[in-house]
Amino acid sequence: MSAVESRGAAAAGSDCVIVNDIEIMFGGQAGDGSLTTGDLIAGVFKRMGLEVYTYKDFPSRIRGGHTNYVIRAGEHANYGTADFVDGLIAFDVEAVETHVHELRPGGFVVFDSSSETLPDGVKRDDITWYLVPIGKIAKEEIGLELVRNTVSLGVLARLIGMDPAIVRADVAKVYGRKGERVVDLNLRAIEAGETYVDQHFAEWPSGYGLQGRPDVDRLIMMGNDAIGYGALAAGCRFMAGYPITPATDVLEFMAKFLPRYGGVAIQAEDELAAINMVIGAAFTGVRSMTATSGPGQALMTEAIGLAGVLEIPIVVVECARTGPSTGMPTKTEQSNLNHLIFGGHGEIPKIVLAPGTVEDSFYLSAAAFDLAERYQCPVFVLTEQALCQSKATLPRLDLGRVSVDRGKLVTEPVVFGEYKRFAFTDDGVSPRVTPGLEGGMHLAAGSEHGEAGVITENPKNRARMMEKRMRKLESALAHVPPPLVHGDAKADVAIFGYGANRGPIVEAQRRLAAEGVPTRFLELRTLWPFPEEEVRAFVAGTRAVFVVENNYTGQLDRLVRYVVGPLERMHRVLKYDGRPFRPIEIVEPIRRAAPARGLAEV
Amino acid sequence: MSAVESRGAAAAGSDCVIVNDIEIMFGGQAGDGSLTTGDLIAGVFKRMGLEVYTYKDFPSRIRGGHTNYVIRAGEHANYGTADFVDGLIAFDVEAVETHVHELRPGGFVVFDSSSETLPDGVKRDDITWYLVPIGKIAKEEIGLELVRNTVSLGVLARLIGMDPAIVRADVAKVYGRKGERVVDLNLRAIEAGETYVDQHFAEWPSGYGLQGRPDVDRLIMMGNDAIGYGALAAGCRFMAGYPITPATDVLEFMAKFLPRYGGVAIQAEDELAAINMVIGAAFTGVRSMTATSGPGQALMTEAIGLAGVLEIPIVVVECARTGPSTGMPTKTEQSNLNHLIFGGHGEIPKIVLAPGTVEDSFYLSAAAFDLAERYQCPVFVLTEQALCQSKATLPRLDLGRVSVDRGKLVTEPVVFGEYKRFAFTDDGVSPRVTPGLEGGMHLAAGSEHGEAGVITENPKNRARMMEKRMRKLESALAHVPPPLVHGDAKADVAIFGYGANRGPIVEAQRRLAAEGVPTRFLELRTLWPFPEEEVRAFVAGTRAVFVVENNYTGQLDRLVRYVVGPLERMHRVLKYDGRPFRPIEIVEPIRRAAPARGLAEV
Amino acid sequence: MTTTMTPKDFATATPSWWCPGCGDYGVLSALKAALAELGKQPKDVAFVSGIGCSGKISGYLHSYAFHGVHGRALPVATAVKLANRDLTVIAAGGDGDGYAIGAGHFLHAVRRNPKMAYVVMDNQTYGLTKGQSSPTSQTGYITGTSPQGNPDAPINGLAVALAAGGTFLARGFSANPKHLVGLMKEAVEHDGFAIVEVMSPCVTYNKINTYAWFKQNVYYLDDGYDATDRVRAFEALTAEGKIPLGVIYREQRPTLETLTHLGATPIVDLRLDPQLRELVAIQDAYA
Amino acid sequence: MTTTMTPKDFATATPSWWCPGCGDYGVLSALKAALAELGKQPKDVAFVSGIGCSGKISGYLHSYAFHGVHGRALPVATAVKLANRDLTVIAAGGDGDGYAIGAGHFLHAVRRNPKMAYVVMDNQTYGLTKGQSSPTSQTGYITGTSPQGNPDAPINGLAVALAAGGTFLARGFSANPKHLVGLMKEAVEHDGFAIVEVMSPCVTYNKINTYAWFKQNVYYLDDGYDATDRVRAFEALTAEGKIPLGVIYREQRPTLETLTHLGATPIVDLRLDPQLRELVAIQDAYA
Ligand SMILES: Cc1ncc(C[n+]2csc(CCOP(=O)(O)OP(=O)(O)O)c2C)c(N)n1
Ligand SMILES: Cc1ncc(C[n+]2csc(CCOP(=O)(O)OP(=O)(O)O)c2C)c(N)n1
Ligand code: SF4
Ligand code: SF4
Ligand SMILES: [Mg+2]
Ligand SMILES: [Mg+2]
Repeated sequence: MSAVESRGAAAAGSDCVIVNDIEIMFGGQAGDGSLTTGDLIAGVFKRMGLEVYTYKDFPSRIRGGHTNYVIRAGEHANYGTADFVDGLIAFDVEAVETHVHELRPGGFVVFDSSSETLPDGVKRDDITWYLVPIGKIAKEEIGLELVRNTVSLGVLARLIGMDPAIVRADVAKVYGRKGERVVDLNLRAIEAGETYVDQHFAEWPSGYGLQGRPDVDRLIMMGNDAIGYGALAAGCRFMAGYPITPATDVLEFMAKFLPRYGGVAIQAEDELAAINMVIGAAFTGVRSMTATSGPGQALMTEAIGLAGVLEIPIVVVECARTGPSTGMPTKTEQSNLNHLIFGGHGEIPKIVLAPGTVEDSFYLSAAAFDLAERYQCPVFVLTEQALCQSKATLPRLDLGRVSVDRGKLVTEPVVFGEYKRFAFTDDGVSPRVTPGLEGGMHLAAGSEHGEAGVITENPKNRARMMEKRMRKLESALAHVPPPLVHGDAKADVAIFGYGANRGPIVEAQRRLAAEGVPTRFLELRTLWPFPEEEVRAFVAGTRAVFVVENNYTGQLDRLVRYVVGPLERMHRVLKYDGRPFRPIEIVEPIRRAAPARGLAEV
Repeated sequence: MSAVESRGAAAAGSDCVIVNDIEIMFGGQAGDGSLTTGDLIAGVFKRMGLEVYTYKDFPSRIRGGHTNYVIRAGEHANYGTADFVDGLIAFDVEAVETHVHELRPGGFVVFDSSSETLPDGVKRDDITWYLVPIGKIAKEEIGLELVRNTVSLGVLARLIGMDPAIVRADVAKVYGRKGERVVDLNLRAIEAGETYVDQHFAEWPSGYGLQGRPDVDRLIMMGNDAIGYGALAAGCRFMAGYPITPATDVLEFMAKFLPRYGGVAIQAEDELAAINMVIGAAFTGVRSMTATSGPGQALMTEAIGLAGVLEIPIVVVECARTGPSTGMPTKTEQSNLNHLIFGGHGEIPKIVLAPGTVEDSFYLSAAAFDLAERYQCPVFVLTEQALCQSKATLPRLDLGRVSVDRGKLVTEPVVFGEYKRFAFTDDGVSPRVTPGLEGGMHLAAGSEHGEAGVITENPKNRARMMEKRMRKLESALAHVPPPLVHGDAKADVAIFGYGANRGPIVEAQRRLAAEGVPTRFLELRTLWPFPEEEVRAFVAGTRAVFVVENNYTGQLDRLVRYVVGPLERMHRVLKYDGRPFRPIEIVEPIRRAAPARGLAEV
Repeated sequence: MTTTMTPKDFATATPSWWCPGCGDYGVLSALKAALAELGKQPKDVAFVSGIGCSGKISGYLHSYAFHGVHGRALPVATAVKLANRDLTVIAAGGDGDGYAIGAGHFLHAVRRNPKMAYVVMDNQTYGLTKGQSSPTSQTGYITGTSPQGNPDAPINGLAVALAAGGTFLARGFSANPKHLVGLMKEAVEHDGFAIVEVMSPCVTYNKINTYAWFKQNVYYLDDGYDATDRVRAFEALTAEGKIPLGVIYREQRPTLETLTHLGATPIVDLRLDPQLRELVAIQDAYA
Repeated sequence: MTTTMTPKDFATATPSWWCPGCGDYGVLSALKAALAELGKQPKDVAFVSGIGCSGKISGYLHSYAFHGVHGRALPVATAVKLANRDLTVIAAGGDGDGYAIGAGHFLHAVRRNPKMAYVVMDNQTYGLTKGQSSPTSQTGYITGTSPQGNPDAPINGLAVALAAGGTFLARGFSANPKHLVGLMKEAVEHDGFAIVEVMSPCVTYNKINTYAWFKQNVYYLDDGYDATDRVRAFEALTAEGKIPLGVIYREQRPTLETLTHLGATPIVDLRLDPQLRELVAIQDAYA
């Protein structure tokens, strides 16, 4: 069997050199170190001055099971995967079989031919097939099969023209912790990969070429780390959580950093304990948070209501995954929005924020704490697996933009008997004391209570107390993070979306604009209180409206439609297979329902 | 101080004899036996051939604390309290102070003057005040203060003309279990009360007179008992629950009756256990249920999602109380509808039924089991404290109308390997086996799975499985209990409501019709899947639409508005002080926003 | 400022919602007396209760009182302690709150060993929901939800806590306030998680485990009893026959505050400044 | 129909998602062997598991298998047993599933004593979520969520169960399948709630409690050990030093099925007829 079995017809026919926009997929079995190599590739792209986004598609198991790690790099910040994969590094036949249809015509596959043979059926002839005995090289030339990932990195680097110096520097840095010997082995593995390409495919260019750009001072960070960092910056000093994919990273981030700032992170016995701990710490005056995902969020429902009625500021991060029930724990979805807004018995004011980028994850996470304390209510930070476990490049984060406004927190002694913890106020927010303060003793009860906290079932008090609490939502409305408009603000095609879908929607917009369909996209960053005015205005004067979201029932669509009514020109663009949108999946329905206008119509 | 301090001016002035429509309020301290006496009064009214409704307004404590028990009787079945109380039996000043403003001009108060003196401020002069040393009579004449409630019953009976023979028969029956001596004491207490009236107020008629009607064979039953009875009739043979007001009665009913039919009721350690037990028993093939209220419902959220994805038929009764959090545990509210429909991470098919009468509580509870098994999904029976803990008269329940249709339950052996528990089908429902059946072995997993139950994260399977499950909602739509139209089907004023509000709305309709405002009222008995067609049609051709519900945010209104859009002629009629509507609270907003049309307009 | 405190200093103006004769009155008095004798200030006491008749106690103890949801007093109290280690933290609740819905948190509070006292007001029934059986009800106890008799064996909370690593286990009787005050004081002072289970009769619903029943069925551990012997304590707790009262087990091991490396400054008093140099520098690792 | 069953009859075609070398393989094999040796039929086995690496076991045991939500295997299994007492009911799950989120249910299953076996697959870590500390992890165990070391004391599940009234407590080691099969068989046959805690190493995340570590730190109870002495069992379970393997405690008391007065006909087999005379007659009490 020759090393290269077929040369993609399309690739052969054209001389397509796609510069600086590439998506690499690293596919193999879970737990085989592909994570480290994927991160390495991402790091090299970044240092080459490109914008990077990564997406993990891992099974809910520890080792084995098909895994893929997608690294996208380009000159645009693209928060999402492309329509097609450009290059697939496949360590087994399963990886090829699963993903070969996702490759762009003209793309390429690097297949580890050491142990398995590619069955004939899978081979598309419009892509280039590089058959490299990667495992064998690792074993025989380096003497360690474990470095096969690094060998493949060498192959890839040469095929697409990654900067060899940067590759070497990054490999040295990443493996540095493990000692010189390991660094050395891996450097040799790179070399071996490169050499193999030079010897076998020198005349078979991949069709892809990357051109370095100046690497300005930027970060590459995962959404969950940005959330943790935002919390830390905003003065969060207590976290309690219970491990759950894809939220565990936040607990791990906080467990690492909190102690350095005098705080503490607790792994609770379950989510019921975690949320009640957060409430306890917040009651005591510490900025506190938890992070969880669907099943844990469901368990926290009762206590969230308690925080609402006790008017205790807490921040709850929801890293959404595919439901219902255990669902697909490592896959993405946007099916918990309804629960955050409408879940829970009885009615409380709550605020739901949803960042659309890693950068915004940081700023919204930080903002959540101010909002929680200003309005003394639970604030949710809603994100999804496709964003929170993805890494992306971003500018340095500006801690000067983070404020610590503790709202109506009372720090000077008050007069017992005069002070009323739940005083009726115009904005619904009452001055808040915390244990230890002279004169502020009171009962904080989840039962309905009067201004001073005493439990009462008086109907008049009840109605007023309900109004007081709910009024906070109106007070907050003008101060929550506003939506962002992307695209052509005057376009007559409108799109609604939020969170991880920001990336694919913006990319779809660029493409639609190029096709003569300018669009405007309202990225909602606060989902509750719902920005009714903005939404109503945004729909006005449109010829078509699209609501893009990852769920079956159209949860965001319901919110929009409640405001603007059922309109014939409104369309749902839904996806619920656990995978994030590729831009084409947004482009197509829009193109279909709102085709470019002929000149006559303009 | 004379026995009667003032004679209501209005009462004195008019000769108003209100026949067969009266509302009596029995007010005192919790735990003093007023419950028994209230029940007795209700029973006597029933045996006099009247329609009865009772409403308990008890504090969340065991003894002491102001309590009132309202008994309404009339020729109409009025599922709710009237605008005004006609007669108040008050055992302390607090009862008078709390309720005196609720009395109808011309009404009366019977006040126990044994230990407390009425302060001057409270005495309205448009009602009649009967000051009776009730406690003293009990103590001195009967020798047992405990019977003061019965003495007051004697007083009341004479004042309003309750049938003395029935009163005596019922007292004998109710106290019969406690032995002859107790019966005797209570009969003497009745006598003493009557005599006091004869001696002191013979010339001071209350203005109320009741006329007996033939007592057809009817029942008087509490909503919660009807729910339990419906479940039992429908073949429910397993219940697990955790005590919580106002749902505990259902568990107690089932604990009493289930063992007689070979079933079992378990008091679990918490609601998490209860709902998982119900799922376990249902998985095994037994019709199973739980009953809870808001806080417990919140805790069940995660497992409800499990039942959804495992396609296990369960029935969950929600006896709603005032939230959020502990709220007011013994008070009514309709603020959990959102949670039932939209709570939970991920999306599953569910069915939400809401009875509007005790009778319908029985039939819908029974129907829930067939629906659960036909569509293999969770079915909620949603009721509220104002209905589920209220007693009312109703016709005998027809068990011939209860069916046991077990849907696609397979009872003959299947072929292992061919049989697929989650087979894709047109209606979304797959044949179901239960443990013990030859050949049906499979994995029931809360993780996403293929047709045979094997866990998979394949995107295509995921999308199809999601569609299959959700399709069941569409299949169910034509088979769920339909809404009822009350009032004038052609009226141009429409009202939406459900549950306990049926009573006050229907009564408001009668009054509005009399004022020249005919209305039509769509009583929703299935709230999910939402009857979009019926709702859309019902709004068509109206000049004003009212959505009546007991909550702050207008949860039902959101559902309606989602279908029909934001309309200027739509109005919310909300109440959220923990108390049910009195008809006037519905009449007034409708009268205001949709006044009777002048002839010109017709 | 040291003032002499009296139990009255810990009283609220709120009228009690308990039935006359309820055992919970004795628990409340003992708590007030213990806090006064220890010279605590209401402002420094965080008092967290569960839901139940027992849980209403937080409305009657003048302090920073927290009346949360059913069964979750311990997670709340644990976090209060971590957030401000200078506070005197006490949790209280019923047998249902602590051993049924809260059983998991109970076990985990025991093994975490935060410095706080936990008072279990055990009336062997669910008082507030009108007399159903509780985890400590005797097998066969007849109630509305168990008309054929409670099928479950009663749980021995202290024995379970002992097995889970409890460091202070005591039992008192609400009708012996003097003894109870002593236990409460020891519990509040104990450097770890201190449990005081109080036999607190429900006069309205529990017609079996009455004051009279308890008087006949308890005994006081005497001086000869060695409360540091774990196996001996297990024996005392699980032996058939009378119920032991007193401090049943006592041990010293590091508290949660120690093992989470809390600094001397309570977390709540930390300065929060987003511009702290090291805070900004965290980014360098991502550059 | 009596056929001779083999472990293979209890195998599914589903490929395992466990890492090579995981202790859970041993647990699965022992279960299959025990069921085969007891002559059970797959159709009569209801197998309920929790969530975790351990919880995936329900996918590999041919039976009516139920893979529910995290921590709730025991309530599900208890109800399965009540619903159809003819089934052989087995629950299984991890140390996190059973002793953290499921701790409350564990205690209550113990005191209810339904006839079923419960297998706790103890790897002293959270495998599936990538190696955080679990309730049985040693104090000081360093993980992503406890970089300064786990602050909590490990919980002794069997000791807790003993204190809560457990009637069958055994411990095995997944690397000694023969011994384990014996324990499993006894557990399945025990007339009550039978716990088998299995030391089941996580080769990927737990680098402390490895096969080698266990081999050095366990001992087998010998014939001289009296498994009916509760205090002795407590001593064996809580003594410092090596970990005892074998049947640690055994007792007979009425099961939940008995105390809930279940009839001989499984509930699932009852005829359901709305028109039953007495059913209709219930209304008379309300007339
Ligand atoms: C989640 C939830 N479930 C149920 C209830 C209802 N409930 C209130 S108190 C209580 C039990 C009370 O028993 P216990 O803790 O022993 O307290 P006691 O009243 O006996 O003092 C229950 C079940 C509730 N408030 N919340
Ligand atoms: C409600 C909920 N919280 C958290 C999780 C995430 N989760 C899955 S398995 C697991 C713990 C696993 O530990 P263990 O029970 O010891 O099983 P192991 O994987 O070690 O076998 C957790 C926390 C979940 N699935 N559901
Ligand atoms: S019901 Fe029992 S526990 Fe509750 S207050 Fe009354 S006596 Fe006390
Ligand atoms: S991670 Fe550990 S427990 Fe999970 S399968 Fe791998 S070895 Fe087993
Ligand atoms: Mg109790
Ligand atoms: Mg584990």
